[in-house]
Amino acid sequence: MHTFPYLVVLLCIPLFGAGLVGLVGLRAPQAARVLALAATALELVFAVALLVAFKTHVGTFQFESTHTWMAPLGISFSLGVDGISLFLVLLTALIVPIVILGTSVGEKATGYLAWLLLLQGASVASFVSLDLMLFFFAFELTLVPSYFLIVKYGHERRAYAATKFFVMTFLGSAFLLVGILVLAFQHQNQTGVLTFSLAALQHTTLSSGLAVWLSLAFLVAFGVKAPIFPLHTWSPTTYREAPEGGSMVLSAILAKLGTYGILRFNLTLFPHASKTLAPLVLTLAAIGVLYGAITASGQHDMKRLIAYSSLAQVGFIILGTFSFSPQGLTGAVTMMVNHGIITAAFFMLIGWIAQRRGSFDTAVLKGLQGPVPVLAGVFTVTMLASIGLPGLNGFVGEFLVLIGTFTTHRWWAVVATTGVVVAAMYLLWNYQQVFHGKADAETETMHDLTTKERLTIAPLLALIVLLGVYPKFMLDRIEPSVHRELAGITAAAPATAIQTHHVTFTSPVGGAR
Amino acid sequence: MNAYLPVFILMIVGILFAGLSFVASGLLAPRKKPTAAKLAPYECGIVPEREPPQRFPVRFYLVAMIFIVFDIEIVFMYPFAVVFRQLALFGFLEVAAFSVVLFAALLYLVSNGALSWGPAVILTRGMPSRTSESTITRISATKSTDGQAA
Amino acid sequence: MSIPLSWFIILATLLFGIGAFGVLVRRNVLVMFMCVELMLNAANLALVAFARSLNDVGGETTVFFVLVVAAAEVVVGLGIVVAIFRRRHSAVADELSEMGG
Amino acid sequence: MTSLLATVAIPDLLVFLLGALLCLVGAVSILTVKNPVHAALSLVMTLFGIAVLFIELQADFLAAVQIIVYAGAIVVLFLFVIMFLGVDREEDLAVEPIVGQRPLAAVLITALMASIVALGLVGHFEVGPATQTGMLHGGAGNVADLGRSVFTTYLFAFEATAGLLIIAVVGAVVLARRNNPDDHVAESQVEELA
Amino acid sequence: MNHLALPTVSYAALAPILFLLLGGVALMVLSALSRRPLAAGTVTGYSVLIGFGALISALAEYGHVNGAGPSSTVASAIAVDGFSAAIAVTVSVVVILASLLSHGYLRRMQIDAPAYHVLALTSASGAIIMAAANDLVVLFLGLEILSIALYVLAALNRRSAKSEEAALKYFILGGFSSAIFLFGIAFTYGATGSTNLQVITRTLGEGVAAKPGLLLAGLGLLLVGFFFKVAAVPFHLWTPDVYEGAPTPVTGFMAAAAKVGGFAALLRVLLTAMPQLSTNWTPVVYSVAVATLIGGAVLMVVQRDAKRMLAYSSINHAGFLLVGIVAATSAGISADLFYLFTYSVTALATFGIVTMLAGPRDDDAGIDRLSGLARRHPAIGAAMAILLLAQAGVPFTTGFIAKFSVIEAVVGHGSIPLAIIAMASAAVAVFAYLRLVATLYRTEDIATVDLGYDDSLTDGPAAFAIGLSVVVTIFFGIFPAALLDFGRTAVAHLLP
Repeated sequence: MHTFPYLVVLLCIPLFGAGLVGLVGLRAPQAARVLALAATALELVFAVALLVAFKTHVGTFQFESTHTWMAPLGISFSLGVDGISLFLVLLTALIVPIVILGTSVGEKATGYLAWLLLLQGASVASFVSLDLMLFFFAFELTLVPSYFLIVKYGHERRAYAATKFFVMTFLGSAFLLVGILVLAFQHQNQTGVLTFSLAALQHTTLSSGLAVWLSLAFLVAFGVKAPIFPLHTWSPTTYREAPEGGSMVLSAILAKLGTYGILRFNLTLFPHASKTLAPLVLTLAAIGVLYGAITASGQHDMKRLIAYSSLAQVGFIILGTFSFSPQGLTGAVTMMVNHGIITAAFFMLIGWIAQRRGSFDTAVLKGLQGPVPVLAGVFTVTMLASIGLPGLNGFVGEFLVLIGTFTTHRWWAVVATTGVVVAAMYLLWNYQQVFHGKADAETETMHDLTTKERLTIAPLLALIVLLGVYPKFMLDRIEPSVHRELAGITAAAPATAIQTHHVTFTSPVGGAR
Repeated sequence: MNAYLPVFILMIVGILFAGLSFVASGLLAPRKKPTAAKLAPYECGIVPEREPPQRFPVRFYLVAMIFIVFDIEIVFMYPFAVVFRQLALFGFLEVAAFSVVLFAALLYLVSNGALSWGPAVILTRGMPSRTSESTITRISATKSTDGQAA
Repeated sequence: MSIPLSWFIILATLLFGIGAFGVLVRRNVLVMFMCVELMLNAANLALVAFARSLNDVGGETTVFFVLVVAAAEVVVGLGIVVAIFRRRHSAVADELSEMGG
Repeated sequence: MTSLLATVAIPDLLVFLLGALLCLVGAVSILTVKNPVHAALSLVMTLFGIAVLFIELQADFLAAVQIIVYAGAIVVLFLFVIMFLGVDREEDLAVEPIVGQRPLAAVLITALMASIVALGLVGHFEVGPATQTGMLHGGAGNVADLGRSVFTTYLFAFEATAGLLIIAVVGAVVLARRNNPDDHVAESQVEELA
Repeated sequence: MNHLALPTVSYAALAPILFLLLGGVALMVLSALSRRPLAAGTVTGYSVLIGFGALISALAEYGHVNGAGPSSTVASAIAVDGFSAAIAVTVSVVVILASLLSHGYLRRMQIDAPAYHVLALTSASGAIIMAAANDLVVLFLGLEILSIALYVLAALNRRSAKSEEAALKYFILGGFSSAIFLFGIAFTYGATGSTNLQVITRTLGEGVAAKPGLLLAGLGLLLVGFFFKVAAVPFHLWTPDVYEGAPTPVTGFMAAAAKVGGFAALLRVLLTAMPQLSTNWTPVVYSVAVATLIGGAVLMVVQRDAKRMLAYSSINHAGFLLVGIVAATSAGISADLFYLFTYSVTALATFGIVTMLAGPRDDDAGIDRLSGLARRHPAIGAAMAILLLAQAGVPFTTGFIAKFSVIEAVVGHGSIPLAIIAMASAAVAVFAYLRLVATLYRTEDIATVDLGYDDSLTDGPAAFAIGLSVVVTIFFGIFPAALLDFGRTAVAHLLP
C-alpha cells in the first residue's frame, strides 16, 4: 500500500530540526528559536494530519512500514501506530512547541532548543517503533537530551538531580536490554530466526518462570521511567531541579514512555506473567496513589507537590493497565494523555509564577488571586481537572480506571478511590493557600499573564475542557486497540513450561505452576 | 663431562688468581684511608661547586649498541654456518635478508655519529665548556621555554 | 641416570620468584632490570630442561630468541634510564649554576 | 640422600649442585646488595650458574651463547650504564616502587611459586609427547639441530628478531639524544663533551 | 642427511607485516642516508602510504582467504585466516590515522619524525604478528616488537619529565609481564611438547598432553601475562600513569594498537589453541572481566585528568572485550573484532583531539583544559562530543553496536549476570562521559589556564583524520551491517 509515510516524516522533522537548530544557533540564537518553533509547528501539523488519516474503529496497527536494518543483528526498522500510541504521538507533538513558547532559559538557548527537538524525535520514535531494539534505541536516546536539559538549564542542585535521574534510568534499561535479548534468543531457539519485531516475539512460548523474570526486567525499566512507587525516588528531585520546560517534557512525555512501555510490551509479550504479577503491581500502584497523595499534601514546594501528585496519577494509570478490563485500559490510555496535558499546564503556570515572584514555596506565595486573576483562573481550571472534576478531561480517565479496576480487582479500586479524595483535599488546600488570603507587598506588584502567555496556555486549557466534555472523540480511536490487546491477552495459550538448553529460570512469584 | 675438566681447572686457576691479587693489593696498598678531600676532583684548589656533566660521552653508549647488535648476529651465524650446506641457497637468502637489515641498523647508527671519533668540535674552537654567559643564556632559554627548571 | 626434570623446574621457579620479588620490592631501577633478566633466565632454564626431557629442539631454539629479546629490552630500558638521568642531571646543574651565578 | 646417590650419577649431581648454588647465591645477592655494581656482578654469577646447568643439560652451545651474550654483552652494558650515570652511589636513581609493600609482594610471590610447584607435583612433572618439533642430539651435536630448527621451523621468528634489533638501535639513538630541545646551549655542551 | 624440509613462504599472506616492517627499515635507511633531516610532511605521507599498502594487502588477503579458506605459512608459524586478515585491516587503519594525527604534534614538539614513524610502523607490525602468530614463540616476538617500540615512543616527549617516567614505568611492568608470559610459554611447551598452536590444540584434543599439572601452570602464567598487556583489573596499575605521561598521540596509538594486538593474541590462544581447557580458563576470564568492567567504570568517574579518564575508559572497554571472550562463541569473536575496530578508531580520534589541546609541553591534560571547548571551537567540540558519546555507547554510534553485539553474544552464551554487570558498568561510565561532554559545552567559567594550543587547532592532517573517524563512527553506527558481516566472515574462516 502506498500511503504517505507519516511516521518517518514525524521522526525526521525533529531530528533534522535539532541538527539544524544546533548549527544555526552557533551564529544566530534568535533564528534558531524561530527555526525550532517552525520545526515543532510542522511536526504538529503532520501529527494532526496523521490523526485525520487514522482510521477510526480499527484496532490493528496502521501506517506500518518495515525496512531491513542491521540485518546481521536481527534489528529491523519497523514503525506503526495504533489507537494507543496515536494520542501519545499527538501529545508529544503538542507539548514541545508549547514548551518552547512558554518557557525561556535566557540568551544561550540554542542547546536548549536542540535538545528539546532531539527529545521530541526520540520520544515519537519510541512511541511508534514496532521493533524492540528500535524502541530500545529511542528509549535510550531520550536519556542524553534529558540529562543535558537538566544539568545545563536546571536549578541549584541540578547536577545531583541529573545524575540521580540518569543513573537510575540507565540501570533500569540495562535490565530491559538483557530482557529483550533473552526473549529474542528464546525466539531464535524455537524458530531459528533472530528478530526483535514485536509481532514475531509475541508468539514466543516461554516457561512461566522465565516469562515472569523477563516481565520483571521490563517492569523495572519502565517502572523507573514512569515512575512506579518504589522506583520513583529520582522523580521529585528531578522535577524540582529541572528547568520548567524540562519538567514539562519529563512529566508529560517521558513518564508516558514508561506507562506506554508496560501497556505495549509487558502486556503483549508476557500476558500470563503479567496476570501472575498483577497483584504485586496493583498493590505497588495503589501504594503509589496513596503515598503520592499523602506526601504531596506535606510539600511546601509547588514543583515537588506536582511531582508527587503525578506519582499518584501514574499509579492510577498502572492500576488501569493491570486491571485487564476494557474500561481500565482505555482509562489508562486516556489518562496518559490527560495527565500529560494537565501537568504540562501546571509546570508552566508554576514557572510563570516563579518568574514573577521568584519562589516555588507555598509559604512565600500568598493571595495571588487579587493581583493575577487570570493566572489564578487558569490555575483553578487545571487544578479542578487534575482533581477529576466531571466535565474536565481529568475525570474521564480516572473514572474509567476506577470502573475497570472495580470490576476486576475491587479492593485496590477502593484504596485508589481514597487516594482520589486525598488528592482533592491537598490540591484544594494548596490552592487556597497560594491564591486566597492576603497578598504581601511584593505579590501585589505581580503582573498578570501577558497576551503571549495567554495564547500559549490557551491550547492546553481548550483541550482540558474539550476532552472533558467530548471524550468520545478519543475513546473511539483508543477502544479498538485496547480490545485487540485484551483479546491477545485472553487468547494466549496457557503457559507451557519450556526448558531452554542453556538457561533455566524459576519464578520469583511461585510462577512455575 | 670429562670434556669440561680443563674448564674447571681454568676456573679454579682464575679464582685463585683473583683471590691472590686481592690479598696482594691488601698487603701492598698504603694503609691510610683516603680522606674526602683526596677523593674530590681537583679543580685548581677550588671546592667544586657542581659535579662534572658526564663521566663518558653518550656516544659510547651507541658503540655498545653496535656491539650488541653484532653480537646477536654472530650468535645466529654460528648455527647457520654449521648447517648451511643443507639449507642451501634458501638458507643463504634468509641470512642475507637478516644481515641486510642489520646492516641498515649499522648505517643508521653511523649516520648518527656512533663511530665519529676524533677531537670534539668545540674544543678545537677553544671555547670553554661553561662560561657565565653560556649559563645565563641557557637559564634564560630554559626559563622562557620550560617553566620550572628543576 | 641424569638429574630429574623436577629439580630443574623447581630451581627455575625459585629463580623466577626471586626475580619477581626483586622487581616488586627493589627501588633501584637498574636492579629491577636485572631482576627482570633473572626472570627471563629462569624461563630459559625451564625451556632447556623441558627440551632435554622432551628430547625436542624447540625449547632450546626458543632460548635463542629470548636472548635477542633480552638484549633489545636491555638496550631500550637502559636508554630510558640514561635519558631520565641526564634530564635530572642537567636540572641539578642548572640550579647549581644559578646559585653560582 | 642415599636414594639420590642410587638414582643420580655423582658428577651430574655435583655439577647440578654447583650450578644451582651459583644461581641461587647470585639471585639472592642481587636482591640484597645495596650497590648496583655488586648486583650486576651477582647477576653474572647467576648467569654463569645457569650456563653450568645448560652444560649439565647437554646444551653446550647455549651455555656458550649464554656467557657470550649475557655475561659478555648485556651485563657489560649494565655496568657501562652504571658507571656512565654514576649510580654506583647507592639508590641515586631511586623511583617510587611500582607495587606496594614487601610483605604483600612476598606473600604473592610465595603463593605463585608454591602453586606452580604444587601443580607440577600434581602432574608428577609429566611432559607432553616427545620430539614434535625436531630431534635433539646431546652435547656438541645440537648446534646442527638448532641451526636446522632456527632456519626452518622458526624461520619467521628468526626474521622477526631483525625487527627487534631495528627497534633497539633506533630507540637507543633517539633516547641518547639531549633531553630538552629548547635547551640549545646545552646541545652545544653535549657536542663539546662528545 | 642432506634432505631438509625447507618451509614454503607465501609472501602475499605476509604482505601486511612485510609492508610495515620493511617500510620501517626503508624509512630508517632513508633518514640515515639523507644529508639534512627529512621533512615531517614527507615522513608522514610516507607512512600513510605504507599504511595504505598494508591495508590493501590485508584486504587482498581477506578476499583470498574467503576463497581458499584458512591455511598457514612459513612452516605453520603464521596463520593465514580471516581473523588475522581482519586484525591486519584494523591495525593498518590505526597506522594511517595515527600517523596523520601525530603529524602536527611532531613538528610542534620538535620530535625526530623519522625515528617516531620507524618505531610506530615496526610496533604496528608487531601487533599484526601477534594476531597472525600460529606459534607461541612468534607470538612472544610480536608482543615484544609491539611493546619495546612502545616503550621508546612513550619516552619521546622530551619537554616533560613525566614522559620518561611513564616510559620507565611502562618498561618495567612490561618487561615483568613479558617474563611471566615467557615462563608460561615454557610450561605450556613442556606440557604439550610444542610451541605451535595447532600442534598444541591437537595434543590437547588427543589427550596425549601431560596431566593438567604443568599445563595449568602454563595457562595461568600466560593469562597473567596477557592480562597485564591488555590492562585488565587488577593488572592495570601501570595504565593511568603511562597514558598520562606518554606523548598524547603515542597514548592514542598505544590505546589502539596494544589493545588490538593483545586481544587478538588472547582470542587466538584461548579460543583456537586451548578451547579444550575452557572449563579452566572461563572462570578466570569471567571474574577478571567483572573486575575490569566495574573497576574501569568506577575509577573513571573520579578522574580529573582527561588522559587518565580515557585510560580508565579503555580499561572498561577491555572489560567488554573480555566479556566477548567469555562468550566463547564465533558470535563472541566477531563481536570482539567489531569492538576492536570501532574502539580503535574512536579512541585514536579522541586522543587526537586531546593532542590538539595539549599545551606547548604536553604535560597537562586536566579536564579544565576542555572546559568550554565547544564554545570556542564548535567543530572540534562537536567532534569530541560525538566521539565521547560513541565510547559511551549511545545509540546510532558504533559504540552502541559494539557493546550491543558483545552483550548479545554473551546473553546467547547464557551468562546473564555478566551481561547485566556489563550494562551496569556502562551506565556508570556513560555518566562520566556525559559529564565530560557537559564540560565541553560549559558556558560559565571557561578555563582560565593558559591554553597555548590555538595554533595546534589548525592542524590539517589531524583535523582530517578526526573528521574521518567521526564519519566512520556515525556511519557504521547507523549502518553497521557491512562491518558486522566483515567480522563474521572473518571468524567463519578461522584457522582451527
